[in-house]
Amino acid sequence: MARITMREAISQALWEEMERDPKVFIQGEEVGVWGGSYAVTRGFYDHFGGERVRDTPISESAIIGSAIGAALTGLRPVAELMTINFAFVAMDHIVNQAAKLHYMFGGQMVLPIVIRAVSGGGRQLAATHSQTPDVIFAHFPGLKVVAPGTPYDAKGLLKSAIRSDDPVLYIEHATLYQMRGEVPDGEYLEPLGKSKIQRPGKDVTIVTYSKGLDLSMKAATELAKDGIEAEIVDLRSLQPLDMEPVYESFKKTNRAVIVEEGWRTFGIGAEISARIYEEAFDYIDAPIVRIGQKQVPLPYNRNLEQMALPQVEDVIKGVKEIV
Amino acid sequence: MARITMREAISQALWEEMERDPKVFIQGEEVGVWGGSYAVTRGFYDHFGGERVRDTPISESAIIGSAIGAALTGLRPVAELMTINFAFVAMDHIVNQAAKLHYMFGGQMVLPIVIRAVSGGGRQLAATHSQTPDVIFAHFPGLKVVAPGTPYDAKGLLKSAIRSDDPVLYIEHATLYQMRGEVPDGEYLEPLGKSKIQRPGKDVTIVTYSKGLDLSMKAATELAKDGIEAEIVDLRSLQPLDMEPVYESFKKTNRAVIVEEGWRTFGIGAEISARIYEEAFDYIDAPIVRIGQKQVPLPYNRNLEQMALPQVEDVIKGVKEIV
Amino acid sequence: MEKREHLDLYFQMVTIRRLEERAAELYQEGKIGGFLHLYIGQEAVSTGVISARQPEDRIITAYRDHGVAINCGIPARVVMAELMGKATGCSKGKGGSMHMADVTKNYFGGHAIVGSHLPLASGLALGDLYQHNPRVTVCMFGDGATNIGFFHEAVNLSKVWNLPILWLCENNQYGMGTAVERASAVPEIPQKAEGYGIPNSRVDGMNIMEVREAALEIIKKIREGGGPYFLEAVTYRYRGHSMGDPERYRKPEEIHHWQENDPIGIYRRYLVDRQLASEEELNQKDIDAQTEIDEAVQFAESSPEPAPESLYQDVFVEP
Amino acid sequence: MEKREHLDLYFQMVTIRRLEERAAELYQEGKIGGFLHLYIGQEAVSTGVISARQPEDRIITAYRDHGVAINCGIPARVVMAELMGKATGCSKGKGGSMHMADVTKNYFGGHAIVGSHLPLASGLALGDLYQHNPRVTVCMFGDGATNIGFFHEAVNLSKVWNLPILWLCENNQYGMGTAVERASAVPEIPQKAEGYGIPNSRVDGMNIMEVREAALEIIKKIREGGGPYFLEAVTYRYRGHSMGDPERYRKPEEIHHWQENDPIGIYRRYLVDRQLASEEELNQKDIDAQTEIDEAVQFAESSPEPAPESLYQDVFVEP
Ligand SMILES: Cc1ncc(C[n+]2csc(CCOP(=O)(O)OP(=O)(O)O)c2C)c(N)n1
Ligand SMILES: Cc1ncc(C[n+]2csc(CCOP(=O)(O)OP(=O)(O)O)c2C)c(N)n1
Ligand SMILES: [Mg+2]
Ligand SMILES: [Mg+2]
Repeated sequence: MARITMREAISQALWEEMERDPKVFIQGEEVGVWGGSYAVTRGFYDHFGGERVRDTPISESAIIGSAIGAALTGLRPVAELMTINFAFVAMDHIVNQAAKLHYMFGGQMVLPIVIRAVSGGGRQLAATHSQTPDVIFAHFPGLKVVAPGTPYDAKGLLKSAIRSDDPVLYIEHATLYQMRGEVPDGEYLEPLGKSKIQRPGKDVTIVTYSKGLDLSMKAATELAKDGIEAEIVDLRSLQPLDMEPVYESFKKTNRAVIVEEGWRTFGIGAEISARIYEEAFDYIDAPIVRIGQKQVPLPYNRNLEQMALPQVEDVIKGVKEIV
Repeated sequence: MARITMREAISQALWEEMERDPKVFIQGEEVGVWGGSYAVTRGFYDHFGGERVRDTPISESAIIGSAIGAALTGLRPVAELMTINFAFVAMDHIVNQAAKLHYMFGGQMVLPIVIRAVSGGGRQLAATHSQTPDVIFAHFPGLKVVAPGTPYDAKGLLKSAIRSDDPVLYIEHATLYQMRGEVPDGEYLEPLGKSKIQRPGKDVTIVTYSKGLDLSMKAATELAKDGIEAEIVDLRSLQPLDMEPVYESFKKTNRAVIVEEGWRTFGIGAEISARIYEEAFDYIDAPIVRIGQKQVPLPYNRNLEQMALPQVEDVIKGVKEIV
Repeated sequence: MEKREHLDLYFQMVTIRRLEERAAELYQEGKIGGFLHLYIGQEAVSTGVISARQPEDRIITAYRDHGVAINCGIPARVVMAELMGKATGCSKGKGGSMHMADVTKNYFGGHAIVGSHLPLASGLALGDLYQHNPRVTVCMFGDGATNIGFFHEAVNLSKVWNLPILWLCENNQYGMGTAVERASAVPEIPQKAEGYGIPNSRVDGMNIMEVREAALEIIKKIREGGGPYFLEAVTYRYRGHSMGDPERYRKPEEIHHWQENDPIGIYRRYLVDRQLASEEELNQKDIDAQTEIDEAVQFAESSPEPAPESLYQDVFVEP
Repeated sequence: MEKREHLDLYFQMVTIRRLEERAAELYQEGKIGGFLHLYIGQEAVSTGVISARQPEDRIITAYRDHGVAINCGIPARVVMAELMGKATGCSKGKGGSMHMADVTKNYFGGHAIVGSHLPLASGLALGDLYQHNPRVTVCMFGDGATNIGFFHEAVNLSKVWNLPILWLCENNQYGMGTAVERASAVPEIPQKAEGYGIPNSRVDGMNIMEVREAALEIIKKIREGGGPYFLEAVTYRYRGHSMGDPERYRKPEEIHHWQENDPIGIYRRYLVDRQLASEEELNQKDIDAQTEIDEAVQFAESSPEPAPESLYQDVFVEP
């Protein structure tokens, strides 16, 4: 086991899969010569060459669309969107093409593509460059949506995503790249569509994913000092959504707080909350708390931005409201 | 009062506003010579001329983007997306530009634009042309999202939308164009962001909007025969979302069914359900029921498509589960 | 070209025509739903171009796709079954008119979002380039589609990466009701290719032999590594854009004018004049085509509806 | 041109340079956050073009927008305040480096999604056409932006509707780390304009007088109803794409080569050689610019943070 960063974990997964399977290639803006605008593919261009690490024009629709086409010829493209904010520029190819071709053509088209995208706010990039709109992609059937919160999961899930025959949107959180965590030396895969208990507890269930996991783990450490043991369920995958571990935990704790970075309204938490009420109505001891972003476009100013984003303190407060 | 169709109501609203204010103009694909692909603007081109009823190339980003630009010069464009499915092609201009410019530039940019879009399935148009993805637009702060369910509201809300200084996405449901309803002869406006009780009742609260209202009204008529009086709250506007009438009704009925045409998962109903639990926890007598589309891309085959879409019977069944 | 081949191409064209005429009737009867975009008048384009491809070459087009399906070798009965939404259709009844495909025949659909398949086409060609397959991708699209951003990104990319792709613009004069010059900065579409430095030309899309000839030569060049090429086929659709087109944008005379140049008629005359086929032989093909379509309708009508459980199938490969 | 005007343009260029040098330092100190795209090296383009507009003409650009802000007449202190996210910034601290604007000065920003502002520009021009305002819109964008679909749709529309718009491509040789010819089908960007039948030309973007001259003539033609025009300004950015660019894509020599052609240096020589200004006068302008920036920093530093309640303001005009 080595303690590596999330960036390294993602980079390793890509590297190993490219070494393993010549059908895997990468394309996107600045993935090659530059080394990836978040340095994830540093060194790839020199090692794998420009055929397999393809710098593209600024043409998001063509990046995703051509990845789909290449997948239809039997390849396994990993297409990178520099940030998820640019997914809107390629929206049709993500939600109308990648998500639908397999079904719409009666199963004959197989699209093993991975779309990597960097999500998240907190870096003063202002409204158009700071979004965490993960939920809207999870709304469309046919697209798998994965968003890891630890280096371990980042690596194992990305490798599974690349090997999956389904289109996967793989969301990396910009402020987690430096996070460190244990990652085994050998090869391992984590299954897509499975939630995971990241911290056991008995007093309250925190349901979260991606950056929310980081906030929740920190909150849990603080809460433990006050004798409150939070159980943290990391969704890891938003589509398919694995709710069983959530219900199980909830039936034990009878209390839940849902933590996400994106806008609260019509966010991930809404679905989770509604489902818990639907499936575990008799176990509820307190209203479910949802924590998310304030309903404003993210401002540039640091203070305002931090006000808008959910904080560790918000999680602590949310838990204390109901425990 | 005249009984007119939804199509006529929308058409009247556009016509009256164009007569009233020379700053109002229409642009979109086939809005002019063709008369609108859903015949909403039939006769407009001859009456108002090609300067005010502008046929555009098939360039959705430019249709919305140039409407935004024109609005910044003081005009009030009504930009038509032939269907909301093509909104994905203009996604950036809707959620990143229209929704954000006012805030991001500190309030100095004012964008009085209306984006009209036809939503909804049920016409065998297959997966890419049958969506009801209304919820994803309501997720982005800065955009008003309006979706009327009656001719009366369609007219009054569209007129308000055109006069509003905020960007409004105005969603028309394709299968409601023929629906008839009473519309006053003179001018009237309906406020944006206000829910409305479309049917009073005492036994259960049905929360819905757009096509869901039609389903719910029909279901309520059937339910009444069994002595169940459903109160129907029509959201009309998804953003801003006016929940007060929902809570009020719920506090009376203690039961709720939420009906939408879009996919249930991460849909409108999730937020409504979560909010009712949050705000009226002590009034709950039964689990809240959510009714929506099955989690599949809509198929072409008529039977399969109807299986996937919510039906009047589903609403009846949903109500009976909890009453 | 051998006689057999000529007769086959002629048969394909007539089959498409009969199939679509019949489809229009079935639509009126409510047996076909959704949108139905007829290819009638344009048959020479697809038939000519696809006759010039090798079976391993890839074809992709827009929603006006029944003809292409026939040309790619999908049996008429399977096309008809898809139109009626039956389980025996090429997309198992889930795609309908706008979404015909058969990947085993290297036909990648049938796409309904205007221009969305152009980036996909770049990807098909990229896949072949990457794998060193000597294959060519033929991407068909309308004049109207050249105005959407997808067109630009896909065509630009094809040149930057020197992709083996034939961009085939079917200029049928209108995108829905909008005449080319009302929507496109340049009325001559090949000029757009100039902006990308892509070799280009124009061909009479009503004349199958001209289309075929041009395509043969171009596809050869592309296969040899020549990179993308832009071909405009000038053609015309006789019918409305789809069923229920008010057709306020054109006069009946204009249609009649083009009908005098009917692609099937032109080809027939060509074959007879050059004594490549006799009137009798061609008449027989007409009859065969009619029989083919009658049988196709029968097949489709008697085919089963998709099973209810199929609603949930094929959302994912690995659920 | 009068001396006063020359001195003013020179002053603008130096002000931009000093402002950005200072901004880079403040970024390192953590007083400016987010992305910071410096315009250093390109000052002649924006200064030249904007000097050729009438005050009622509209300007819109991408995220490399500080220079444009200065040229449009936003005081340096207000630009600096925005960079520091202060309430006194032109976007009240909500926009930051990439989102400078002042609509009262007909400067419509500062847009961070590559190419997204091109359709907006078409709309600005449409608004003027519709209202019969004899105004021209100048839309600035990079070489990289010419590869995105937005470019195509906006430019095509401008020709179809004959919009009063100057498309000004600032070709600084790279889009981030990607050299023009690695991303664009044609290395000479004006060729793209040919695809739309739009008149076009190229100008030395390091030479403010050339830029200005060209722009004066073009804007006049556009104002007279000539429709859209495409101008490429060939230029270079000395600094990284934004702060923290590893710059693996170019050699220092390349930068040095271009620096020998520095736009401020060129202009200075021009003014002195033609005796339009003396060295002393120019030195004084240098000092004035420095003072301006020092004061700007002071103003920005001492300006208040936005009030917490402003977080919720201006989401809607009518909440
Ligand atoms: C992105 C998008 N916008 C609009 C439409 C609606 N639409 C369908 S076909 C069509 C016209 C296309 O014209 P053209 O490309 O010339 O093809 P043709 O129909 O003439 O074969 C339009 C506007 C669509 N399907 N997709
Ligand atoms: C749609 C979109 N894709 C990618 C980016 C990331 N990005 C920001 S600037 C840039 C390069 C733009 O190059 P160019 O247009 O030449 O302008 P320059 O930076 O050289 O001034 C890229 C790729 C973005 N902001 N928007
Ligand atoms: Mg056409
Ligand atoms: Mg550049």
